[in-house]
Amino acid sequence: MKNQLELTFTSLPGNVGIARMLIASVAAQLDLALSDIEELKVVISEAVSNSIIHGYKNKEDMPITLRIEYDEKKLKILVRDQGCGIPDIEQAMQPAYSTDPERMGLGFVFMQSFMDDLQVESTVNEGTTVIMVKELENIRPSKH
Amino acid sequence: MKNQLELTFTSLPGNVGIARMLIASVAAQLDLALSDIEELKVVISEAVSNSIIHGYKNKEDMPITLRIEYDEKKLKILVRDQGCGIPDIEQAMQPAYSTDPERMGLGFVFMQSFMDDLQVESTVNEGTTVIMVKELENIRPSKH
Amino acid sequence: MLIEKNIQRQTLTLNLQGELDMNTSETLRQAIDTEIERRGIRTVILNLEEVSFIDSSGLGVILGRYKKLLPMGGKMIITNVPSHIYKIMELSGLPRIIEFENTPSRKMEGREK
Amino acid sequence: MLIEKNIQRQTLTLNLQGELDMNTSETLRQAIDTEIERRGIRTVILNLEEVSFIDSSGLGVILGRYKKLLPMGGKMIITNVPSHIYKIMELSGLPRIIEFENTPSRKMEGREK
Ligand SMILES: Nc1ncnc2c1ncn2[C@@H]1O[C@H](COP(=O)(O)OP(=O)(O)O)[C@@H](O)[C@H]1O
Ligand SMILES: Nc1ncnc2c1ncn2[C@@H]1O[C@H](COP(=O)(O)OP(=O)(O)O)[C@@H](O)[C@H]1O
Repeated sequence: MKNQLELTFTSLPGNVGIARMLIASVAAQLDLALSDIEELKVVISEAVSNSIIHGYKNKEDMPITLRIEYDEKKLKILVRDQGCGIPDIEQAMQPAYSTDPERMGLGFVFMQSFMDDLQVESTVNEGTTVIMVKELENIRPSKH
Repeated sequence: MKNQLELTFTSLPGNVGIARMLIASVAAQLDLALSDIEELKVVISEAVSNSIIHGYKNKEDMPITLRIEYDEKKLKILVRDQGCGIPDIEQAMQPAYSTDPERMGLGFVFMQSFMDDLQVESTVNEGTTVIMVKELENIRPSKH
Repeated sequence: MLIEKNIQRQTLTLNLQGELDMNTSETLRQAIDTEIERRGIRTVILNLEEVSFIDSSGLGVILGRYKKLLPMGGKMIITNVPSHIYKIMELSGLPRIIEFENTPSRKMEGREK
Repeated sequence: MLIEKNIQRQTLTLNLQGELDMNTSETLRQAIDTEIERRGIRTVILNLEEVSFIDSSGLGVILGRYKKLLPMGGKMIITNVPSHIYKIMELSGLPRIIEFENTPSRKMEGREK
Protein backbone atom coordinates (compact mmCIF):
# COMPACT_ATOMS: atom_id res chain seq x y z
CA MET A 1 0.00 0.00 0.00
CA LYS A 2 1.23 3.46 -0.86
CA ASN A 3 0.12 5.21 2.28
CA GLN A 4 -0.56 3.88 5.76
CA LEU A 5 -1.87 5.68 8.82
CA GLU A 6 -2.59 3.99 12.11
CA LEU A 7 -4.33 5.85 14.91
CA THR A 8 -4.58 4.31 18.36
CA PHE A 9 -6.79 6.18 20.80
CA THR A 10 -8.60 5.96 24.11
CA SER A 11 -12.21 4.73 24.07
CA LEU A 12 -13.68 8.13 24.91
CA PRO A 13 -16.93 9.02 23.06
CA GLY A 14 -15.41 12.31 21.90
CA ASN A 15 -12.75 10.42 19.95
CA VAL A 16 -15.36 9.08 17.52
CA GLY A 17 -15.47 12.55 15.96
CA ILE A 18 -11.67 12.66 15.73
CA ALA A 19 -11.63 9.28 13.98
CA ARG A 20 -14.15 10.67 11.49
CA MET A 21 -11.96 13.73 10.87
CA LEU A 22 -9.03 11.44 10.11
CA ILE A 23 -10.90 9.46 7.46
CA ALA A 24 -12.30 12.69 6.04
CA SER A 25 -8.84 14.22 5.59
CA VAL A 26 -7.49 11.03 4.03
CA ALA A 27 -10.50 10.91 1.69
CA ALA A 28 -9.98 14.56 0.76
CA GLN A 29 -6.40 13.72 -0.27
CA LEU A 30 -7.78 10.90 -2.38
CA ASP A 31 -10.02 13.42 -4.18
CA LEU A 32 -13.14 11.44 -3.34
CA ALA A 33 -16.56 12.96 -3.95
CA LEU A 34 -18.30 14.58 -0.98
CA SER A 35 -20.92 11.84 -0.87
CA ASP A 36 -18.20 9.18 -0.62
CA ILE A 37 -16.50 11.12 2.18
CA GLU A 38 -19.83 11.30 4.05
CA GLU A 39 -20.28 7.55 3.71
CA LEU A 40 -16.77 6.83 4.95
CA LYS A 41 -17.42 9.01 7.98
CA VAL A 42 -20.54 6.97 8.77
CA VAL A 43 -18.59 3.72 8.36
CA ILE A 44 -15.85 4.82 10.79
CA SER A 45 -18.44 6.17 13.19
CA GLU A 46 -20.30 2.85 13.30
CA ALA A 47 -17.21 0.69 13.74
CA VAL A 48 -15.63 2.88 16.43
CA SER A 49 -18.96 3.36 18.26
CA ASN A 50 -19.40 -0.43 18.32
CA SER A 51 -15.98 -0.87 19.93
CA ILE A 52 -16.82 1.70 22.61
CA ILE A 53 -20.45 0.73 23.27
CA HIS A 54 -20.42 -3.04 22.75
CA GLY A 55 -16.76 -4.03 22.93
CA TYR A 56 -15.88 -1.97 26.00
CA LYS A 57 -19.40 -1.37 27.47
CA ASN A 58 -18.56 2.34 27.54
CA LYS A 59 -15.42 1.89 29.64
CA GLU A 60 -13.44 5.02 28.77
CA ASP A 61 -9.78 4.08 29.12
CA MET A 62 -9.38 1.24 26.65
CA PRO A 63 -7.43 1.29 23.36
CA ILE A 64 -9.00 1.34 19.90
CA THR A 65 -6.95 1.11 16.72
CA LEU A 66 -7.98 2.58 13.39
CA ARG A 67 -5.72 1.68 10.49
CA ILE A 68 -6.16 3.30 7.08
CA GLU A 69 -4.20 2.11 4.05
CA TYR A 70 -4.58 3.03 0.42
CA ASP A 71 -3.08 3.03 -3.02
CA GLU A 72 -4.58 4.04 -6.37
CA LYS A 73 -6.81 0.98 -6.44
CA LYS A 74 -8.30 0.62 -3.00
CA LEU A 75 -8.80 1.96 0.47
CA LYS A 76 -8.57 -0.47 3.37
CA ILE A 77 -9.90 0.38 6.81
CA LEU A 78 -9.33 -1.68 9.94
CA VAL A 79 -10.92 -1.01 13.35
CA ARG A 80 -9.77 -3.12 16.28
CA ASP A 81 -10.69 -3.33 19.96
CA GLN A 82 -9.63 -5.64 22.78
CA GLY A 83 -13.13 -5.83 24.20
CA CYS A 84 -15.68 -8.54 24.97
CA GLY A 85 -15.83 -9.96 21.45
CA ILE A 86 -18.83 -11.26 19.50
CA PRO A 87 -20.03 -14.81 20.26
CA ASP A 88 -22.04 -15.23 17.02
CA ILE A 89 -20.75 -13.00 14.24
CA GLU A 90 -23.31 -14.13 11.65
CA GLN A 91 -26.18 -13.25 13.97
CA ALA A 92 -24.57 -9.91 14.92
CA MET A 93 -24.36 -8.92 11.28
CA GLN A 94 -28.07 -9.51 10.58
CA PRO A 95 -29.86 -6.27 9.74
CA ALA A 96 -31.77 -4.89 12.74
CA TYR A 97 -30.08 -7.30 15.14
CA SER A 98 -28.78 -5.62 18.28
CA THR A 99 -28.02 -6.82 21.79
CA ASP A 100 -29.08 -3.36 23.00
CA PRO A 101 -32.87 -2.73 22.79
CA GLU A 102 -32.23 1.03 22.46
CA ARG A 103 -30.15 0.60 19.34
CA MET A 104 -31.18 -0.06 15.75
CA GLY A 105 -28.84 -2.82 14.68
CA LEU A 106 -27.80 -0.81 11.61
CA GLY A 107 -24.07 -0.46 12.22
CA PHE A 108 -23.04 -3.46 10.15
CA VAL A 109 -25.74 -2.61 7.57
CA PHE A 110 -24.14 0.80 6.96
CA MET A 111 -20.62 -0.68 6.87
CA GLN A 112 -21.77 -3.25 4.34
CA SER A 113 -23.70 -0.76 2.19
CA PHE A 114 -20.92 1.78 1.94
CA MET A 115 -17.93 -0.51 1.55
CA ASP A 116 -17.16 -3.15 -1.09
CA ASP A 117 -15.96 -5.73 1.39
CA LEU A 118 -16.48 -6.27 5.12
CA GLN A 119 -14.74 -8.90 7.26
CA VAL A 120 -15.32 -9.31 10.98
CA GLU A 121 -12.94 -11.30 13.15
CA SER A 122 -13.79 -11.71 16.80
CA THR A 123 -12.85 -13.82 19.80
CA VAL A 124 -14.92 -13.70 22.97
CA ASN A 125 -13.03 -11.91 25.76
CA GLU A 126 -10.21 -10.99 23.39
CA GLY A 127 -11.70 -8.48 21.03
CA THR A 128 -13.04 -7.64 17.62
CA THR A 129 -11.42 -6.56 14.36
CA VAL A 130 -13.44 -5.14 11.48
CA ILE A 131 -11.67 -4.97 8.11
CA MET A 132 -13.29 -3.07 5.26
CA VAL A 133 -12.28 -2.34 1.68
CA LYS A 134 -13.49 0.29 -0.75
CA GLU A 135 -12.49 -0.05 -4.39
CA LEU A 136 -11.34 3.33 -5.70
CA GLU A 137 -10.87 2.71 -9.39
CA ASN A 138 -14.44 3.37 -10.42
CA ILE A 139 -15.35 6.17 -8.06
CA ARG A 140 -12.38 8.52 -8.43
CA PRO A 141 -12.38 11.14 -11.14
CA SER A 142 -9.41 10.09 -13.28
CA LYS A 143 -6.87 12.88 -13.50
CA HIS A 144 -4.33 11.53 -15.90
CA MET B 1 -3.45 11.82 30.94
CA LYS B 2 -7.16 11.77 30.22
CA ASN B 3 -6.98 11.26 26.50
CA GLN B 4 -4.26 9.78 24.32
CA LEU B 5 -4.06 9.52 20.56
CA GLU B 6 -1.12 8.10 18.68
CA LEU B 7 -0.89 8.34 14.90
CA THR B 8 1.84 6.48 13.04
CA PHE B 9 2.09 7.32 9.36
CA THR B 10 4.27 7.02 6.29
CA SER B 11 6.70 9.88 5.59
CA LEU B 12 4.76 11.17 2.56
CA PRO B 13 4.61 14.98 2.22
CA GLY B 14 0.79 14.84 1.94
CA ASN B 15 0.57 13.37 5.43
CA VAL B 16 1.80 16.64 6.96
CA GLY B 17 -1.66 18.08 6.27
CA ILE B 18 -3.35 15.05 7.83
CA ALA B 19 -1.23 15.42 10.97
CA ARG B 20 -2.35 19.08 11.14
CA MET B 21 -6.00 18.03 10.81
CA LEU B 22 -5.54 15.65 13.74
CA ILE B 23 -4.19 18.32 16.07
CA ALA B 24 -6.88 20.72 14.87
CA SER B 25 -9.69 18.32 15.74
CA VAL B 26 -8.17 17.55 19.13
CA ALA B 27 -7.78 21.28 19.80
CA ALA B 28 -11.40 21.89 18.76
CA GLN B 29 -12.49 19.32 21.36
CA LEU B 30 -10.42 21.18 23.92
CA ASP B 31 -12.33 24.36 23.07
CA LEU B 32 -9.13 26.22 22.27
CA ALA B 33 -9.28 29.63 20.61
CA LEU B 34 -8.80 29.74 16.83
CA SER B 35 -5.44 31.47 17.21
CA ASP B 36 -4.19 28.67 19.48
CA ILE B 37 -5.40 26.07 17.00
CA GLU B 38 -3.52 27.87 14.21
CA GLU B 39 -0.34 27.87 16.28
CA LEU B 40 -0.65 24.16 17.10
CA LYS B 41 -1.05 23.43 13.40
CA VAL B 42 2.20 25.29 12.69
CA VAL B 43 3.98 23.40 15.48
CA ILE B 44 2.92 19.99 14.12
CA SER B 45 3.74 21.07 10.59
CA GLU B 46 7.28 22.09 11.57
CA ALA B 47 8.04 18.95 13.57
CA VAL B 48 6.64 16.53 10.99
CA SER B 49 8.26 18.40 8.07
CA ASN B 50 11.62 18.17 9.87
CA SER B 51 11.26 14.40 10.21
CA ILE B 52 10.48 14.06 6.51
CA ILE B 53 12.97 16.59 5.12
CA HIS B 54 15.90 16.28 7.52
CA GLY B 55 15.36 12.97 9.35
CA TYR B 56 14.46 10.93 6.27
CA LYS B 57 15.93 13.16 3.50
CA ASN B 58 12.54 12.98 1.78
CA LYS B 59 12.49 9.18 1.64
CA GLU B 60 8.76 8.46 1.41
CA ASP B 61 8.24 5.07 3.05
CA MET B 62 9.51 5.63 6.59
CA PRO B 63 7.41 5.76 9.78
CA ILE B 64 6.64 8.92 11.75
CA THR B 65 4.79 8.86 15.07
CA LEU B 66 2.68 11.72 16.39
CA ARG B 67 1.43 11.24 19.94
CA ILE B 68 -1.06 13.66 21.46
CA GLU B 69 -2.02 13.47 25.15
CA TYR B 70 -4.03 15.85 27.25
CA ASP B 71 -5.96 16.42 30.43
CA GLU B 72 -7.51 19.61 31.84
CA LYS B 73 -4.09 21.07 32.63
CA LYS B 74 -1.88 20.41 29.68
CA LEU B 75 -1.46 19.19 26.15
CA LYS B 76 1.59 17.10 25.34
CA ILE B 77 2.74 16.48 21.77
CA LEU B 78 5.44 14.05 20.73
CA VAL B 79 6.83 13.66 17.20
CA ARG B 80 9.27 10.82 16.56
CA ASP B 81 11.23 9.60 13.55
CA GLN B 82 13.83 6.89 13.06
CA GLY B 83 15.89 9.02 10.74
CA CYS B 84 19.46 10.33 10.60
CA GLY B 85 19.36 12.12 13.95
CA ILE B 86 20.88 15.47 14.95
CA PRO B 87 24.60 15.52 15.82
CA ASP B 88 24.50 18.86 17.69
CA ILE B 89 21.03 19.60 19.11
CA GLU B 90 22.00 22.94 20.67
CA GLN B 91 23.29 24.24 17.35
CA ALA B 92 20.25 22.88 15.47
CA MET B 93 17.92 24.80 17.77
CA GLN B 94 19.63 28.17 17.16
CA PRO B 95 17.29 30.59 15.39
CA ALA B 96 18.04 30.78 11.65
CA TYR B 97 20.31 27.73 11.79
CA SER B 98 19.62 25.24 9.03
CA THR B 99 21.69 22.55 7.33
CA ASP B 100 19.69 23.31 4.17
CA PRO B 101 20.58 26.66 2.52
CA GLU B 102 17.09 26.89 1.00
CA ARG B 103 15.40 26.74 4.41
CA MET B 104 14.96 29.43 7.05
CA GLY B 105 15.94 27.62 10.24
CA LEU B 106 12.69 28.70 11.87
CA GLY B 107 11.13 25.31 12.67
CA PHE B 108 12.43 25.11 16.23
CA VAL B 109 11.78 28.86 16.68
CA PHE B 110 8.09 28.35 15.95
CA MET B 111 7.87 25.26 18.15
CA GLN B 112 9.49 27.17 21.00
CA SER B 113 7.36 30.30 20.54
CA PHE B 114 4.03 28.49 20.46
CA MET B 115 4.61 25.86 23.14
CA ASP B 116 5.48 26.21 26.81
CA ASP B 117 8.12 23.52 26.78
CA LEU B 118 10.22 21.90 24.06
CA GLN B 119 12.57 18.93 24.51
CA VAL B 120 14.56 17.37 21.71
CA GLU B 121 16.13 13.93 22.04
CA SER B 122 18.22 12.63 19.19
CA THR B 123 20.76 9.94 18.42
CA VAL B 124 22.72 10.00 15.17
CA ASN B 125 21.55 7.20 12.83
CA GLU B 126 18.76 6.24 15.23
CA GLY B 127 16.32 9.10 15.09
CA THR B 128 14.84 12.17 16.69
CA THR B 129 12.04 12.73 19.19
CA VAL B 130 10.55 16.15 19.84
CA ILE B 131 8.40 16.50 22.97
CA MET B 132 6.36 19.64 23.48
CA VAL B 133 3.97 20.81 26.18
CA LYS B 134 1.31 23.49 26.13
CA GLU B 135 -0.21 24.56 29.45
CA LEU B 136 -3.99 24.79 29.08
CA GLU B 137 -5.08 26.27 32.38
CA ASN B 138 -4.61 29.90 31.41
CA ILE B 139 -5.70 29.80 27.79
CA ARG B 140 -8.95 27.85 27.95
CA PRO B 141 -12.22 29.63 28.61
CA SER B 142 -13.35 28.07 31.90
CA LYS B 143 -16.75 26.46 31.54
CA HIS B 144 -17.52 25.34 35.06
CA MET C 1 -24.21 19.48 19.09
CA LEU C 2 -26.14 22.66 19.83
CA ILE C 3 -29.84 22.31 20.67
CA GLU C 4 -32.16 25.30 20.50
CA LYS C 5 -35.52 24.69 22.18
CA ASN C 6 -38.83 26.31 21.39
CA ILE C 7 -42.07 25.42 23.17
CA GLN C 8 -45.55 26.52 22.09
CA ARG C 9 -48.47 24.84 23.88
CA GLN C 10 -47.86 21.10 23.59
CA THR C 11 -45.38 21.40 20.71
CA LEU C 12 -41.63 21.25 21.19
CA THR C 13 -39.47 22.45 18.30
CA LEU C 14 -35.78 21.64 18.41
CA ASN C 15 -33.27 23.25 16.06
CA LEU C 16 -30.25 20.97 16.03
CA GLN C 17 -26.78 22.03 14.98
CA GLY C 18 -23.66 19.92 14.55
CA GLU C 19 -22.95 16.19 14.61
CA LEU C 20 -25.43 13.63 15.88
CA ASP C 21 -23.48 10.56 16.97
CA MET C 22 -23.04 8.38 20.09
CA ASN C 23 -21.24 11.26 21.80
CA THR C 24 -24.01 13.81 21.32
CA SER C 25 -27.25 11.88 20.86
CA GLU C 26 -27.60 11.29 24.60
CA THR C 27 -28.00 15.05 25.07
CA LEU C 28 -30.79 15.04 22.49
CA ARG C 29 -32.50 12.09 24.18
CA GLN C 30 -32.51 13.88 27.50
CA ALA C 31 -33.65 17.18 25.99
CA ILE C 32 -36.72 15.54 24.46
CA ASP C 33 -37.56 13.12 27.29
CA THR C 34 -37.46 15.88 29.90
CA GLU C 35 -39.98 17.98 27.99
CA ILE C 36 -42.28 15.01 27.34
CA GLU C 37 -42.30 14.12 31.02
CA ARG C 38 -42.30 17.57 32.64
CA ARG C 39 -44.36 19.64 30.27
CA GLY C 40 -46.61 17.08 28.69
CA ILE C 41 -45.26 17.74 25.22
CA ARG C 42 -47.09 15.70 22.56
CA THR C 43 -45.66 16.99 19.28
CA VAL C 44 -41.92 17.10 18.69
CA ILE C 45 -40.58 18.89 15.63
CA LEU C 46 -36.92 18.21 14.85
CA ASN C 47 -35.33 20.74 12.52
CA LEU C 48 -32.18 19.11 11.13
CA GLU C 49 -31.22 21.95 8.77
CA GLU C 50 -27.90 22.58 10.55
CA VAL C 51 -27.02 18.94 11.24
CA SER C 52 -23.74 18.07 9.54
CA PHE C 53 -23.52 14.36 10.40
CA ILE C 54 -25.71 11.49 11.54
CA ASP C 55 -25.06 7.80 12.15
CA SER C 56 -27.07 4.90 13.57
CA SER C 57 -26.68 6.19 17.15
CA GLY C 58 -28.34 9.46 16.17
CA LEU C 59 -31.04 7.67 14.19
CA GLY C 60 -31.68 5.35 17.13
CA VAL C 61 -32.32 8.22 19.51
CA ILE C 62 -34.76 9.82 17.05
CA LEU C 63 -36.63 6.54 16.52
CA GLY C 64 -36.66 5.93 20.28
CA ARG C 65 -38.33 9.31 20.95
CA TYR C 66 -40.90 8.56 18.24
CA LYS C 67 -41.69 5.21 19.86
CA LYS C 68 -42.10 6.92 23.20
CA LEU C 69 -44.53 9.53 21.85
CA LEU C 70 -46.69 7.09 19.88
CA PRO C 71 -48.52 5.30 22.75
CA MET C 72 -49.15 8.73 24.33
CA GLY C 73 -50.99 9.82 21.19
CA GLY C 74 -48.11 12.13 20.34
CA LYS C 75 -46.26 12.63 17.09
CA MET C 76 -42.92 13.60 15.63
CA ILE C 77 -42.10 15.63 12.53
CA ILE C 78 -38.63 15.90 11.03
CA THR C 79 -37.97 18.98 8.92
CA ASN C 80 -35.35 20.51 6.62
CA VAL C 81 -33.08 17.51 6.32
CA PRO C 82 -29.94 18.25 4.24
CA SER C 83 -29.73 15.81 1.33
CA HIS C 84 -26.59 13.97 2.48
CA ILE C 85 -28.20 13.37 5.88
CA TYR C 86 -31.43 12.28 4.22
CA LYS C 87 -29.58 9.59 2.27
CA ILE C 88 -28.42 7.99 5.53
CA MET C 89 -31.93 8.26 6.99
CA GLU C 90 -33.41 6.63 3.91
CA LEU C 91 -31.17 3.59 4.26
CA SER C 92 -32.39 3.21 7.84
CA GLY C 93 -36.03 3.18 6.78
CA LEU C 94 -36.90 6.08 9.07
CA PRO C 95 -38.79 8.11 6.42
CA ARG C 96 -41.23 5.20 6.07
CA ILE C 97 -42.07 5.47 9.78
CA ILE C 98 -41.72 9.11 10.79
CA GLU C 99 -43.26 12.13 9.04
CA PHE C 100 -40.81 14.29 7.10
CA GLU C 101 -41.44 17.86 5.98
CA ASN C 102 -39.49 20.21 3.72
CA THR C 103 -36.83 17.71 2.89
CA PRO C 104 -35.15 16.99 -0.40
CA SER C 105 -36.86 13.64 0.20
CA ARG C 106 -40.26 14.43 -1.29
CA LYS C 107 -38.75 15.80 -4.45
CA MET C 108 -36.34 12.92 -4.78
CA GLU C 109 -39.04 10.31 -4.24
CA GLY C 110 -41.17 12.03 -6.83
CA ARG C 111 -38.39 11.97 -9.36
CA GLU C 112 -37.64 8.34 -8.85
CA LYS C 113 -41.19 7.22 -9.55
CA MET D 1 -2.80 24.77 -3.15
CA LEU D 2 -4.38 26.44 -6.17
CA ILE D 3 -2.29 29.02 -8.03
CA GLU D 4 -3.94 31.50 -10.39
CA LYS D 5 -1.44 33.32 -12.63
CA ASN D 6 -1.80 36.75 -14.18
CA ILE D 7 0.91 38.37 -16.28
CA GLN D 8 0.98 42.00 -17.41
CA ARG D 9 4.20 43.24 -18.98
CA GLN D 10 6.97 42.32 -16.52
CA THR D 11 4.64 41.83 -13.57
CA LEU D 12 3.45 38.41 -12.42
CA THR D 13 0.48 38.35 -10.05
CA LEU D 14 -0.26 35.08 -8.27
CA ASN D 15 -3.51 34.49 -6.38
CA LEU D 16 -2.82 31.64 -3.99
CA GLN D 17 -5.48 29.47 -2.42
CA GLY D 18 -5.12 26.76 0.23
CA GLU D 19 -2.28 25.59 2.45
CA LEU D 20 1.33 26.60 1.89
CA ASP D 21 3.54 23.92 3.46
CA MET D 22 6.38 21.57 2.45
CA ASN D 23 3.93 19.60 0.32
CA THR D 24 2.70 22.54 -1.76
CA SER D 25 5.43 25.22 -1.63
CA GLU D 26 7.51 23.44 -4.28
CA THR D 27 4.71 24.06 -6.79
CA LEU D 28 4.82 27.76 -5.91
CA ARG D 29 8.61 27.85 -6.27
CA GLN D 30 8.41 26.35 -9.75
CA ALA D 31 5.53 28.60 -10.80
CA ILE D 32 7.53 31.72 -9.95
CA ASP D 33 10.97 30.57 -11.11
CA THR D 34 9.63 29.50 -14.52
CA GLU D 35 8.14 32.94 -15.16
CA ILE D 36 11.27 34.76 -13.98
CA GLU D 37 13.44 32.67 -16.29
CA ARG D 38 11.20 32.34 -19.35
CA ARG D 39 9.38 35.64 -19.46
CA GLY D 40 11.80 37.98 -17.76
CA ILE D 41 9.35 38.79 -14.98
CA ARG D 42 10.77 41.42 -12.62
CA THR D 43 7.86 42.18 -10.28
CA VAL D 44 6.06 39.38 -8.44
CA ILE D 45 2.84 40.16 -6.57
CA LEU D 46 1.66 37.41 -4.20
CA ASN D 47 -1.97 37.71 -3.18
CA LEU D 48 -2.40 35.58 -0.05
CA GLU D 49 -6.05 36.46 0.58
CA GLU D 50 -7.20 32.84 0.19
CA VAL D 51 -4.25 31.18 1.94
CA SER D 52 -5.47 29.23 4.97
CA PHE D 53 -2.15 28.02 6.37
CA ILE D 54 1.56 28.83 6.19
CA ASP D 55 4.61 27.41 7.95
CA SER D 56 8.38 27.89 7.64
CA SER D 57 8.51 25.84 4.43
CA GLY D 58 6.07 28.25 2.78
CA LEU D 59 7.86 31.29 4.18
CA GLY D 60 11.19 29.90 2.96
CA VAL D 61 9.97 29.61 -0.63
CA ILE D 62 8.66 33.19 -0.56
CA LEU D 63 11.93 34.54 0.85
CA GLY D 64 13.88 32.45 -1.67
CA ARG D 65 12.00 34.01 -4.61
CA TYR D 66 12.60 37.49 -3.16
CA LYS D 67 16.33 36.78 -2.90
CA LYS D 68 16.37 35.60 -6.50
CA LEU D 69 14.62 38.74 -7.80
CA LEU D 70 16.75 41.22 -5.86
CA PRO D 71 20.08 40.94 -7.77
CA MET D 72 18.07 41.18 -11.04
CA GLY D 73 16.70 44.54 -9.97
CA GLY D 74 13.30 42.92 -9.43
CA LYS D 75 10.90 43.17 -6.52
CA MET D 76 8.19 41.30 -4.66
CA ILE D 77 4.98 42.58 -3.09
CA ILE D 78 2.80 40.52 -0.75
CA THR D 79 -0.85 41.56 -0.53
CA ASN D 80 -4.05 40.82 1.39
CA VAL D 81 -2.55 38.62 4.08
CA PRO D 82 -5.21 37.24 6.48
CA SER D 83 -4.39 38.25 10.03
CA HIS D 84 -3.65 34.75 11.38
CA ILE D 85 -1.21 34.18 8.50
CA TYR D 86 0.34 37.60 9.08
CA LYS D 87 1.11 36.70 12.70
CA ILE D 88 3.23 33.76 11.55
CA MET D 89 4.95 35.94 8.95
CA GLU D 90 5.71 38.57 11.55
CA LEU D 91 7.48 36.05 13.78
CA SER D 92 9.67 35.12 10.81
CA GLY D 93 10.74 38.72 10.24
CA LEU D 94 9.54 38.64 6.61
CA PRO D 95 7.58 41.94 6.82
CA ARG D 96 10.84 43.74 7.67
CA ILE D 97 12.38 42.49 4.42
CA ILE D 98 9.60 42.22 1.84
CA GLU D 99 7.02 44.87 0.94
CA PHE D 100 3.49 44.20 2.24
CA GLU D 101 0.32 45.86 0.94
CA ASN D 102 -3.28 45.77 2.15
CA THR D 103 -2.57 43.59 5.11
CA PRO D 104 -3.94 43.85 8.62
CA SER D 105 -0.26 44.44 9.34
CA ARG D 106 -0.13 48.20 8.77
CA LYS D 107 -3.10 48.78 11.00
CA MET D 108 -1.77 46.48 13.69
CA GLU D 109 1.67 48.06 13.63
CA GLY D 110 0.11 51.47 13.87
CA ARG D 111 -1.94 50.48 16.87
CA GLU D 112 1.01 49.00 18.68
CA LYS D 113 3.14 52.15 18.43
N1 LIG E 1 -16.80 -4.27 18.51
C1 LIG E 1 -17.79 -5.05 19.01
N2 LIG E 1 -17.62 -5.72 20.17
C2 LIG E 1 -18.59 -6.51 20.68
N3 LIG E 1 -19.80 -6.68 20.09
C3 LIG E 1 -20.05 -6.03 18.93
C4 LIG E 1 -19.07 -5.20 18.34
N4 LIG E 1 -19.58 -4.70 17.20
C5 LIG E 1 -20.83 -5.20 17.09
N5 LIG E 1 -21.11 -6.02 18.13
C6 LIG E 1 -22.37 -6.77 18.33
O1 LIG E 1 -23.08 -6.81 17.12
C7 LIG E 1 -24.38 -6.25 17.27
C8 LIG E 1 -24.85 -5.57 16.00
O2 LIG E 1 -24.03 -4.45 15.74
P1 LIG E 1 -24.57 -3.25 14.83
O3 LIG E 1 -25.07 -3.81 13.53
O4 LIG E 1 -23.50 -2.23 14.72
O5 LIG E 1 -25.81 -2.69 15.59
P2 LIG E 1 -25.95 -1.86 16.98
O6 LIG E 1 -24.66 -1.15 17.25
O7 LIG E 1 -27.07 -0.92 16.72
O8 LIG E 1 -26.28 -2.86 18.04
C9 LIG E 1 -24.28 -5.35 18.46
O9 LIG E 1 -25.54 -5.16 19.10
C10 LIG E 1 -23.30 -6.11 19.36
O10 LIG E 1 -23.94 -7.12 20.09
N1 LIG F 1 13.87 15.34 12.78
C1 LIG F 1 15.11 15.79 12.44
N2 LIG F 1 16.05 14.91 12.00
C2 LIG F 1 17.28 15.34 11.64
N3 LIG F 1 17.68 16.63 11.69
C3 LIG F 1 16.79 17.56 12.14
C4 LIG F 1 15.47 17.17 12.53
N4 LIG F 1 14.81 18.29 12.93
C5 LIG F 1 15.68 19.31 12.80
N5 LIG F 1 16.88 18.88 12.33
C6 LIG F 1 18.10 19.71 12.08
O1 LIG F 1 17.93 20.94 12.75
C7 LIG F 1 18.05 22.03 11.84
C8 LIG F 1 17.16 23.19 12.26
O2 LIG F 1 15.78 22.83 12.18
P1 LIG F 1 14.67 23.93 12.02
O3 LIG F 1 14.84 24.95 13.09
O4 LIG F 1 13.36 23.24 11.96
O5 LIG F 1 14.98 24.65 10.64
P2 LIG F 1 14.89 24.16 9.12
O6 LIG F 1 13.90 23.05 9.02
O7 LIG F 1 14.45 25.36 8.38
O8 LIG F 1 16.27 23.71 8.72
C9 LIG F 1 17.72 21.45 10.49
O9 LIG F 1 18.28 22.18 9.44
C10 LIG F 1 18.29 20.03 10.61
O10 LIG F 1 19.67 20.03 10.34
